[in-house]
Amino acid sequence: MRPQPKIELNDVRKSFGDLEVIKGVNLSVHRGELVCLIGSSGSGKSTLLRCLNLLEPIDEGEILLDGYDISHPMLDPQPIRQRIGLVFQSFNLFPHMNAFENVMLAPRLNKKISRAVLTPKIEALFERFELKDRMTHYPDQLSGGQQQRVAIVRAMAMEPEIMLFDEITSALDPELVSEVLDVVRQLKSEGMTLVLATHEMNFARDAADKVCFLDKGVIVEEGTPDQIFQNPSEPRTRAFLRSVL
Amino acid sequence: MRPQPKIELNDVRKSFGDLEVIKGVNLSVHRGELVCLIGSSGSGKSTLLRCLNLLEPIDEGEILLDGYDISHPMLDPQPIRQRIGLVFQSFNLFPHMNAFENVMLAPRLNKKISRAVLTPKIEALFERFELKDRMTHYPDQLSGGQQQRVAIVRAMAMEPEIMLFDEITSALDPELVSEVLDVVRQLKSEGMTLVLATHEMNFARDAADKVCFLDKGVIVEEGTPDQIFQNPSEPRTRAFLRSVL
Amino acid sequence: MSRNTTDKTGIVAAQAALPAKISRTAYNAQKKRRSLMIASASTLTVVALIYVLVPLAPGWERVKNSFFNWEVLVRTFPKLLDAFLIDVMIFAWCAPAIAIWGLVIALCRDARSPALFPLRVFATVYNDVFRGVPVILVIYLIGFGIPGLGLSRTWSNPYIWGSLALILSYSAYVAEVYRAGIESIHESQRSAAKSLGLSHWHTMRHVILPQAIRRVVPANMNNFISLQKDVALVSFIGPVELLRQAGVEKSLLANFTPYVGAAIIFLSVTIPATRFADHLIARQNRERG
Amino acid sequence: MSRNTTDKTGIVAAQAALPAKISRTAYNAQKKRRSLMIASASTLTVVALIYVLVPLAPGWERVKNSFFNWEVLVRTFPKLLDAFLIDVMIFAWCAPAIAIWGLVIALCRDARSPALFPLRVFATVYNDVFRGVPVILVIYLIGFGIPGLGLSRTWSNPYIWGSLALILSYSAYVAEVYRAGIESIHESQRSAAKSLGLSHWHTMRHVILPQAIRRVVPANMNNFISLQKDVALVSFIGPVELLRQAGVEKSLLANFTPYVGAAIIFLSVTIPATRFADHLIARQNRERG
Amino acid sequence: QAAGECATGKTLEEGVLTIATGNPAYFPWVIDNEPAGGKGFEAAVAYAVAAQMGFEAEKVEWTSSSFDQAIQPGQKNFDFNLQQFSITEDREKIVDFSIPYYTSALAVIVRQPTIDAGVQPTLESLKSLTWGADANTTATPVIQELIAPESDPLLYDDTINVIEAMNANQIDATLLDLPVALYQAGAVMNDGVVLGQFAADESTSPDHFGLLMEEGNPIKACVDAALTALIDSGELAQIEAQWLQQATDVPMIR
Ligand SMILES: Nc1ncnc2c1ncn2[C@@H]1O[C@H](COP(=O)(O)OP(=O)(O)OP(=O)(O)O)[C@@H](O)[C@H]1O
Ligand SMILES: Nc1ncnc2c1ncn2[C@@H]1O[C@H](COP(=O)(O)OP(=O)(O)OP(=O)(O)O)[C@@H](O)[C@H]1O
Ligand SMILES: [Mg+2]
Ligand SMILES: [Mg+2]
Repeated sequence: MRPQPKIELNDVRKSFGDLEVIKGVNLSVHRGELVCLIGSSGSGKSTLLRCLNLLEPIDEGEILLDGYDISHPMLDPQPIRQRIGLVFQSFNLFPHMNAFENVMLAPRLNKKISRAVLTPKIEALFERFELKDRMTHYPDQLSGGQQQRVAIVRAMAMEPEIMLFDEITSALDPELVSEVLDVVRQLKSEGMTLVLATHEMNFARDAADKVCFLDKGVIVEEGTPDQIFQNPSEPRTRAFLRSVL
Repeated sequence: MRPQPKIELNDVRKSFGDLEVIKGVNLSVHRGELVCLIGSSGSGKSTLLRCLNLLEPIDEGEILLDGYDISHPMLDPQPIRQRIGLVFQSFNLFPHMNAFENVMLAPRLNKKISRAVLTPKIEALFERFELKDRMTHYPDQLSGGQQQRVAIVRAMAMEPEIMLFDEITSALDPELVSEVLDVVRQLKSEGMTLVLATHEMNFARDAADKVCFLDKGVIVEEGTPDQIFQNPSEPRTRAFLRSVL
Repeated sequence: MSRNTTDKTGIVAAQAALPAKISRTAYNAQKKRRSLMIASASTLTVVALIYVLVPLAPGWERVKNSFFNWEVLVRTFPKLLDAFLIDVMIFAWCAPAIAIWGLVIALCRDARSPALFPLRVFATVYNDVFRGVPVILVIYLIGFGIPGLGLSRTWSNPYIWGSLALILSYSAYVAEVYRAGIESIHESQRSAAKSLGLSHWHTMRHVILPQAIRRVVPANMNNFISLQKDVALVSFIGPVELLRQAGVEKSLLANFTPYVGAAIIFLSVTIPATRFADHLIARQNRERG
Repeated sequence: MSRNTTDKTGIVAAQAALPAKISRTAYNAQKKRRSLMIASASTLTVVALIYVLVPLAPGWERVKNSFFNWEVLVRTFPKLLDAFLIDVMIFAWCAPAIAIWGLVIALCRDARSPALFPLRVFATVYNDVFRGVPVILVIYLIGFGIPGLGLSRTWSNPYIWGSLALILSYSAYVAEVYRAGIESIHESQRSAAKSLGLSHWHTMRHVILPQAIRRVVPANMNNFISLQKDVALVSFIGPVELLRQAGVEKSLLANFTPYVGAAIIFLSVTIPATRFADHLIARQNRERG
Repeated sequence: QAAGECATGKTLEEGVLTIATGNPAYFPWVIDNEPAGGKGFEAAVAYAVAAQMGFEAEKVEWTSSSFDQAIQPGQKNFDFNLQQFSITEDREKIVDFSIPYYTSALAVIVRQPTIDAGVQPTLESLKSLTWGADANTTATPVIQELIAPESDPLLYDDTINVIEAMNANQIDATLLDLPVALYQAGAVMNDGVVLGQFAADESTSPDHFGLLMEEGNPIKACVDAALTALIDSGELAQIEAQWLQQATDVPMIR
């Protein structure tokens, strides 16, 4: 028997008004795994990640974290979100705070840890991701790649058990993409559990443990990168891969 | 002796404040020729075209149209602009008018021709560029490619002797680019004199009579597409071509 | 399935306290019902408290008699409504005049030819002065000052000069709104029009203004709602409109209820208008955002 | 070089009439000089015309005596300035109160929990009422109504209730401005804060408000400039501030010059303030555009 | 003094009589906007009433109040208020008035050009004029009911604005208390003329001035007693003769 999955989705459904966007998704992610969600625009990748982060309440099914249902509507989502980091395509840094304050905000408010205790920890984080010299810069003084890395550091500072990344490289100029993907590789090597929605097929092929192809709100096919990219069994997967590769 | 150039630039210079953007450009374009301006972002392509259209007064040098200096500061630029069409990267259609009204506006106001006389002419133009069924659509009801074609028709409706195109395909999704470039080919085949600033190297190679490589406000090299793309003599041209091809 | 023992965020504890598996749809419906009940209950409580507590104030009887006197309201309301017609009339001719004159001022401020420089100076000074002085002062100064220059009876009519004062004041505000609208039209629209050989005036008339005016409709709505209220200030130089009529009744009856009546009449016009303007602004923001 | 014979746009004709090759720099300098001259000349002409023509009106002497009486101005100006201190004072304590109370109302309108529904209703009704009634009516009703509830003399001070009326009225406008600011902050900022596990209030306090308030500074400046002018309305319930002092002097001297004096004082404050607000708005537009 | 005892415990401040008048207070009711000087009809009446009630001049405090402040509900900041308040039935419901201390004739002011245009001191001739009045006075209903002009009257905040409107040729005529009319026509306007007066007792709503007090103020009895004593002793008539110009040559309007 495999160990219990870190995260498990059972028949999750989500509609916006009359539009059903997630139509019964089953997915399990194990500790330390890197799972890539691929699929065309509008297939529901972002929505799925937002559901995982409890930003959107799901309509049916359940989401288990370490075996406990975190999607129960009567649970307070706030402490659970602190265990699951989410990084957005558009970074969404707070523009009125510098990089350091952006990172410090959540731990300071949520865990009520004093600045003095936090400062060395956060400085270490910046150091680890080679951003030490950018700590006092404001978002608009940073390049896109640096902003995205600060956004990742910000999510890391809450010491989450899982990180969700939503197309974190699509708003970047091509030459900046690799510096962000390197950070993802580094996180994986440190044992973090990771779920990525991505258009970077090469990265998915190289680094993922599992690739899921999403189409119209359904996981059509999942498997190792080799299975998906070399031998897709579904015609829809094949059509998609042909158009993007 | 070659015939007189349709347009001739002699040592044209243009500064914005302290920043000299065009630093002495000489260029001649003959009747029926298609000249492509290539060069990296910020090299001054747009500015040069705006100067040709008299949207920006030049600081030094002269611009000859059929041998007459149209850049004389005491000339009224308005009638001259009517002889030189300019189409922009971002189309700049008038959003409060439908396609037909967009096209009709300038001839109606400038030439004081009645609607009744204009209508069949303009309808013929729409027909020619396969836009007949879009005449009553508003810009936001048209795809990017259609908008750009309407913008070209709008410039054509003034019956200009030369058309200037400023990266008319860069705001378009890849699948729409070709439909606009086809229109350019069609214009050339009809004998129009054309100057294009473009990033579409393949198009420049296939269709241009002359290619000018602009760098930091200077025409570094000009020649036939074969000369420029196969045998660039300047190191700067070579470096540029390597980065974009 | 092996159960994990970490419970950092207290999910185990929390879930133990929760009812077993419930239908999400049922839960949401129930939650909505509960919210509605809480909301109604708390609203009612607050209203009830006000209703019970305020009359306990020692002077309430007197205040009620002075401000919320039903008999006085009934007696004066028809006269107030009559007087409100004057406001409506003044508004009806001022509003279009302001719309036009404001546009003229805005165009003057935008004049680019050097020969028209005095127009620009004029428009700038105009806006500074009329936005800077309280409307009521403008009404006094123009309403009594200009007729004093020795005009015939027909022409010294306070309706004319009061309206003129309003028009002059409000045009300054409206002109600024138009100007903001004109400036908000992207330079590329001007470029496009110029490159087609259109003249400055044709560009303005056919390309810039139609877009600019449409864009500032909501902002202008707010100006005109303010105007609707400030029409009342014309009463200071004579015309017996709503506010003045309320004042007269107040004097005669030594009772402030007519002012409450006036407030009711104003609200019945301005609330729907403000709502409509807010709605327009919200729609515009949605469209842009 | 062969010369082309077409001359559709009359370039040949036009060029024949032009001076031969001229230096562009020299021409531009000359053109600038000429514009400046035309501008100055035409401005002067207009001013001169006004200066000459207006005094020809039959009533000019009387109007000048009544409205632009130097002697009266000199005599009353110090008293007016003194009275203006009252305006400044009232403004000084109303402005922060409005800023705070307006924010509270804005937050109430934004309350999302169903238990807070009454707060939302309250804030909505509040804004409708206080934006709908002319400020002067609010001042009358509150300034005369509340003290009547049986307060002691210290507490029935018109400064208190006049200021309260201003605060209540203006908070409604300021609240709407804040709300627009809050709504203008992109939803993704809320998402980001929520995804970090911040509570609703922390998100508001640390993420949304700091950005929203900064963004609406210029719009609020305009509100506060209006407030500066409307402080004068408090005079209707007693306080002898600038407008009332001007009215008293007017009555005593039977001369309207004090109103002109008041206008001058207002302008000397509002023009720089408006200019500054305009500057802020322009800068903000540039940064966004 | 008996009257002094009458007011004991009934004034705002023990031993002091607080009297309110307008700011500004106009000639000839108060001279130089300085009621404490005791000059002017109302200032003199105030001090006479105070003396009658047993308050020495230095025990009289002056305060200012507008018409609106005078009628607002709640605590007043004066014991009584005098600024030509006309006693009316409706006002009596909200505040208390003393017995009248003066009954004014109402007079019509016009400018010379109106006279030149041929207006006569007859009701008939007045109907065609454009009227203006102070909105806070009872002149408004008198104009509407007694004269019933062809066009609605224009109303203003105070007498000065009415006069200015007349100067600006916006109105032809206004109705003022006779003493005010004489002063305005004589001293303020360039070409003002008192066209005529309505006899005090003839007008349908005679303009009786009363001292205004808070509703139910116990001091009313003392004030009334003091005024009665002043009337009986002829002192009030004396004050009137001293401060109010007697207009012998103003024709009656019929
Ligand atoms: N808040 C919302 N309200 C209504 N519809 C929504 C909302 N969010 C997403 N949708 C719709 O849900 C569908 C899935 O959107 P989603 O953003 O999850 O796709 P995606 O796979 O992330 O696409 P992309 O690659 O473009 O980011 C789309 O049709 C989208 O329009
Ligand atoms: N109105 C202006 N004011 C100041 N600087 C300007 C202005 N317009 C252009 N520039 C500057 O002139 C230089 C040339 O700009 P231009 O737009 O002509 O380049 P380009 O070759 O068209 O570039 P791209 O390929 O990005 O369109 C740039 O450095 C630009 O910043
Ligand atoms: Mg997405
Ligand atoms: Mg360009």
